[in-house]
Amino acid sequence: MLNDPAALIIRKKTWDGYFLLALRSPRVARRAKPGQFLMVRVSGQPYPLLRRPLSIHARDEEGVEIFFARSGLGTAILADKKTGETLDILGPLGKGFVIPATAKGKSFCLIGGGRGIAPLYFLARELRAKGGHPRVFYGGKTEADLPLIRKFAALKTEVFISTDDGSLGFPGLVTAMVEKELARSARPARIYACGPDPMMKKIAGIAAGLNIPAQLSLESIMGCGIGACWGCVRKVLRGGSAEWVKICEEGPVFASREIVWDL
Amino acid sequence: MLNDPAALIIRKKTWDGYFLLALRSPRVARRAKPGQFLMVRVSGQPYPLLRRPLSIHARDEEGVEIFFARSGLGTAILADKKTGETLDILGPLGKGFVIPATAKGKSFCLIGGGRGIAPLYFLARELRAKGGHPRVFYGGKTEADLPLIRKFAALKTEVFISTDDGSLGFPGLVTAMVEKELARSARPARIYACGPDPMMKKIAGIAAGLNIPAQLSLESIMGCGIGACWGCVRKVLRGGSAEWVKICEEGPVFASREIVWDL
Amino acid sequence: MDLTIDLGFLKLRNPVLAASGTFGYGLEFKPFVNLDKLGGIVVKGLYFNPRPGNPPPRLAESASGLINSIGLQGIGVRAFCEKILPQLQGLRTPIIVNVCGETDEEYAAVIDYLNKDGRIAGFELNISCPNVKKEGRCPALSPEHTFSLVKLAKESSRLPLIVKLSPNVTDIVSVARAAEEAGADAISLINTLLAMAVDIETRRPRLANTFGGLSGPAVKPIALRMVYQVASRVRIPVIGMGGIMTGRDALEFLIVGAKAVEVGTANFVDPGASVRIVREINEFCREKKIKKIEDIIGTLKIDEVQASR
Amino acid sequence: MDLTIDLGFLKLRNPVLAASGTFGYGLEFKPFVNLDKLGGIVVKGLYFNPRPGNPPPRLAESASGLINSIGLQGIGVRAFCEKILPQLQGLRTPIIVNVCGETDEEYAAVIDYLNKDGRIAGFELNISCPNVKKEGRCPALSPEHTFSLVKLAKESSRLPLIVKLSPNVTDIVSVARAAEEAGADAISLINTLLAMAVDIETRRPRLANTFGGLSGPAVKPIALRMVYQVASRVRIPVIGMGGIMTGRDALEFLIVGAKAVEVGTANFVDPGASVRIVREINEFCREKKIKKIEDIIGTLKIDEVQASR
Ligand SMILES: Cc1cc2nc3c(=O)[nH]c(=O)nc-3n(C[C@H](O)[C@H](O)[C@H](O)COP(=O)(O)OP(=O)(O)OC[C@H]3O[C@@H](n4cnc5c(N)ncnc54)[C@H](O)[C@@H]3O)c2cc1C
Ligand SMILES: Cc1cc2nc3c(=O)[nH]c(=O)nc-3n(C[C@H](O)[C@H](O)[C@H](O)COP(=O)(O)OP(=O)(O)OC[C@H]3O[C@@H](n4cnc5c(N)ncnc54)[C@H](O)[C@@H]3O)c2cc1C
Ligand SMILES: Cc1cc2nc3c(=O)[nH]c(=O)nc-3n(C[C@H](O)[C@H](O)[C@H](O)COP(=O)(O)O)c2cc1C
Ligand SMILES: Cc1cc2nc3c(=O)[nH]c(=O)nc-3n(C[C@H](O)[C@H](O)[C@H](O)COP(=O)(O)O)c2cc1C
Ligand code: FES
Ligand code: FES
Repeated sequence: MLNDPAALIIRKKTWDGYFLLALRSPRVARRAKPGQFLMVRVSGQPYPLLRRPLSIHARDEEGVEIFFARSGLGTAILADKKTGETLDILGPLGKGFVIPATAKGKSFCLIGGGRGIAPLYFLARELRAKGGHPRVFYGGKTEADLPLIRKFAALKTEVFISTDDGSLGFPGLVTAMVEKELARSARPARIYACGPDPMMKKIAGIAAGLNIPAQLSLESIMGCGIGACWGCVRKVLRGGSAEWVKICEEGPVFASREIVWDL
Repeated sequence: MLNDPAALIIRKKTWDGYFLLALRSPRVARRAKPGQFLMVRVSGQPYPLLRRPLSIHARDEEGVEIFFARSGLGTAILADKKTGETLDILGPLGKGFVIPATAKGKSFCLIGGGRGIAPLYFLARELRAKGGHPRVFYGGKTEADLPLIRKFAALKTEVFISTDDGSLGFPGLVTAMVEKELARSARPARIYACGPDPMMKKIAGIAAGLNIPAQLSLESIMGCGIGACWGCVRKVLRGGSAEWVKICEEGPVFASREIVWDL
Repeated sequence: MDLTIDLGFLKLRNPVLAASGTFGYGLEFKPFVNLDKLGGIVVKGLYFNPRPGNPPPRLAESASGLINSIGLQGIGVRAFCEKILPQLQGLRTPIIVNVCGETDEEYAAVIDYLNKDGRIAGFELNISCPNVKKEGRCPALSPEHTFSLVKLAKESSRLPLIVKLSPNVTDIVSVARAAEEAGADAISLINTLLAMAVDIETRRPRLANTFGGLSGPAVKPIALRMVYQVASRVRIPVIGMGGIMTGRDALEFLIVGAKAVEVGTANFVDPGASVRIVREINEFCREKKIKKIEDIIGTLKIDEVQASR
Repeated sequence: MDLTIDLGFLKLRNPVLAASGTFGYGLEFKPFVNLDKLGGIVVKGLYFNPRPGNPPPRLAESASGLINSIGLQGIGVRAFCEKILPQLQGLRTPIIVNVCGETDEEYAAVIDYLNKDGRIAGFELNISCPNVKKEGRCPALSPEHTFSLVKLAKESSRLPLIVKLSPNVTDIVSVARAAEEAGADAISLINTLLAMAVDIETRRPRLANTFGGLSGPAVKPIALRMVYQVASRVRIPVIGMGGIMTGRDALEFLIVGAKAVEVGTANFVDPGASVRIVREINEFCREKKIKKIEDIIGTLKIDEVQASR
């Protein structure tokens, strides 16, 4: 993990409420693994004060990409950045997704809700590179929440689409679609998911019911992203007992069975 | 005075550390008089919090110009604004310079130090339009502080230049140049000046010594610009006794003899 | 949407008042807002006699905040009644006078003088200005002084009495209770936080008065906490303020129990802020299908795990 | 440029320390700063036993500020000595332990346990955390409790004792004096201001703990005021903090009388902040041809007109 105060924005893509920035930062890129994240400074001023946690959406030798939804002031400021400007980033942070050494030939179920899709693209590529078969379940409230369908399709993975309002694909929650699909297809080697808490909790239940190991990426408001503030904790089993564990350091990805849900 | 939340930046000029923005705002322009100012909102966020007071540098039917030095965060943000963006302005504020009804044929001495030159361009044009003869004394620390020489020259007024470091024109303080010039030329009908306090105080002394009426534009940190906060007061004679007077409302221009100097 | 608020002693068109010292005598804002759209106007602090105020510089900006040391410069009660009140006539919006005093007797004198004036809807007793005595001293720093002064004021007053508290205390609830016991009709808080800034070039305080009072968005989390603490411990209505810039900010104060809010520093940044905030509250309620603003007040939900602490 | 500071009981390479709770156990920052360039490191608050801390959410952002309710989650003294201290060995920078206690006895127990450890340069007695007892209660709210606790701690301690004060009080000077009289070697301030934030969508507090402590640039003007008040009234050294983001901020604290500063929230925003601030102080002094940083401390100039108030 390191601080690149001047990661150059070399490409920008915009959809309705969603944004992608490609950043030149070879040193961060070199270390990046799927499921890890960056802490991005959105302003050089004391307002907004904190950095924003954003997943690493993709990487190559030269740099990394972030993909995010405009959801508040910080992401709105980021959304206004232009190619040629620089960003101050910390990363790569956290532990990321565990990919089995024996991924080859196996099938994986990747589930992303809305902006939660962000880390799954990097993961899907990595699984592909290791000879695995990622199947992507991509859900949103409505059609506009699914800007990355083609990008995933270009990986030659199966992409299952759902929208809460039925405007595209399976009508209903992405978890309902996953349940239906898992019921009728072969059991995947592992589930990977990222999205809001209620969705993660639901997936934890599905995975437990079918006895599929699952890796869930959790969210929490973060003060530092580097384990220094104890602000980002979630309840996780450690040595049999529930503890407040820093997700920036030991997560944001956890094995589903470790996570204690008391929502 | 009114609030134009969307004055359009239609032209921008940049020098080394100095900036000019032309704003489309017909309603503000219609009311503007030389020596009046705007309160400009530099950020839609709570930081930096307060509006910045900036003189009206020029006006036409369509809008007004501001000319400013980058001196802190607020003016730095303003300096980054681009043509096509909008500004939230309040104005015109304050009372401005008093121009004698009988300006025609008379000579006036206009003295500006650094960014203090800003309101004097508008004034010089107005005096010209009334048939007066403004003579402009324009001083700065160094040559780079004098970006408006040609602009004043284009008004066909006499322009006297000074720099503290002697890099251009009279070497020394603008007040020294004024003193020298006043000693050898005809007495002007009035002195108008704008600049930092020590300069204003010196000019007050010169004007008193030569018994020339002087109008000085004062600076103060301002909370509101509209007389509501009592933050901008300066010591001014009112009915024979010194009072804290709001310069946003009763100034920023005062008759030199009204101002009490206890610096 | 019903935005009306009943304070018991006063009915307000809506819960948004302009805060004292930040709205002049109201007149200054006529070019920018329709004053009749406000819940109320608390005019600038008034002593019995005119006051010169503190020497400048009187303002310093801080991160998301403003430090002021105006020191209650003002025209005194007589000029207020003769010159200002006539210009405010015809307004439907209640005018509340922020009452100041160098001594307890002066507070009573201001109230006495204005009592007779039918054009005033009530008093806000300013016992909390940090800019007039040394290092911010003021009656609201002590429950005892608060009690005795409020009692005196209440005895003098024929009009409703709101008591404005200082945040510069260890235990805001005990001061609020002292005011309540002494007969206050309502409590308003917070006044500014005692603060300071230094110019490192000159090594001088940025304010000629050395100290000043901090206001604006920077203080909102502190203000909200105090308003919540007080609103849940006294029976009289609480008027909340401190850093309110938007309708959403105002709603936070209402949810923790304030019956109304005052908008201060925001008026400087956006002279239309007070009326904009009324509109934003209205829009929020419409969106959430809330029919009466009173249905929002004091509805903060605390979870079990939270309450247990 | 001589940046060294002599606190009497401890010599510092420079006046910039990392503030407790914002710098982890120091180790977290090794990738970003050369820890040897710091004046000192105050590690996260330690109870005798491991502490679970408060339930999340524990953080909420405010305008130029951060509200936290961590509640001193930590590993306890034993794990600290066994797992952390060995990793900090070899550092030239003094390590100061921020001492916590549920009871007065626990404070003493922490000190007792660590006294023997030669790897620690001193204690910072944290009597001011607003996140562990109900509504921010803590010993530093009362001069009496401060006095008795500091006395007890001082009797237990073989190492220098810095006492960390709370800003949530009416009279910071009386608390500081109580600490001084009880034998404190130095005073540090401010801890966070008791604060709150509400989510108007859910009508719940943003922090599970309801209350939290406000830090960051928003609080700087309040912190600076208190540091000035205390530094000019006690004889022991004062370590100032609250909202320091830059060398210029730090210099304000030194000018009003702090002998050193701690950098807190800034470490989150910029993990290199602490060492950057050392550099910025250095640059400022060089530019102004100041030879020794000690020549800046307490050099605030107050004009006549100011002093007269
Ligand atoms: C490990 C991790 C990875 C993430 N990756 C992505 C991603 O790739 N793409 C994406 O769109 N979003 C991602 N998020 C969520 C993203 O951090 C928030 O949407 C963002 O911080 C909101 O900031 P804001 O200023 O726009 O919103 P505001 O609501 O104004 O933010 C206020 C504060 O709350 C915090 N906050 C608000 N919402 C969240 C949230 N859901 N999670 C964490 N902190 C929050 C902000 O960081 C800030 O401190 C991720 C979150 C985490 C924890
Ligand atoms: C009536 C009036 C007219 C002015 N006209 C012009 C102009 O036409 N061109 C120009 O370049 N400057 C002008 N100034 C000065 C200008 O307002 C300041 O340079 C500007 O506010 C600095 O803001 P900042 O954020 O860049 O600096 P910062 O130092 O970061 O500002 C911090 C705070 O101090 C205030 N402040 C700082 N310096 C001054 C100052 N000298 N006067 C008043 N407030 C100050 C700011 O408004 C702000 O609130 C004028 C000032 C006044 C009072
Ligand atoms: C410039 C200024 C002047 C003030 N004058 C007064 C006053 O005369 N009487 C008073 O009770 N409060 C006064 N206050 C305090 C405000 O009414 C309000 O309590 C405080 O500013 C917090 O609210 P805000 O953050 O919305 O400004 C003043 C505040 C400011 C900024
Ligand atoms: C997340 C967080 C955790 C903190 N933990 C502690 C602590 O363990 N012990 C302590 O004395 N102060 C603690 N503090 C207070 C800081 O040390 C400091 O006093 C305060 O934040 C003000 O400084 P700042 O504005 O520079 O952050 C904590 C502050 C924050 C923001
Ligand atoms: S975000 Fe600070 S410890 Fe995790
Ligand atoms: S700036 Fe507010 S009264 Fe003049």
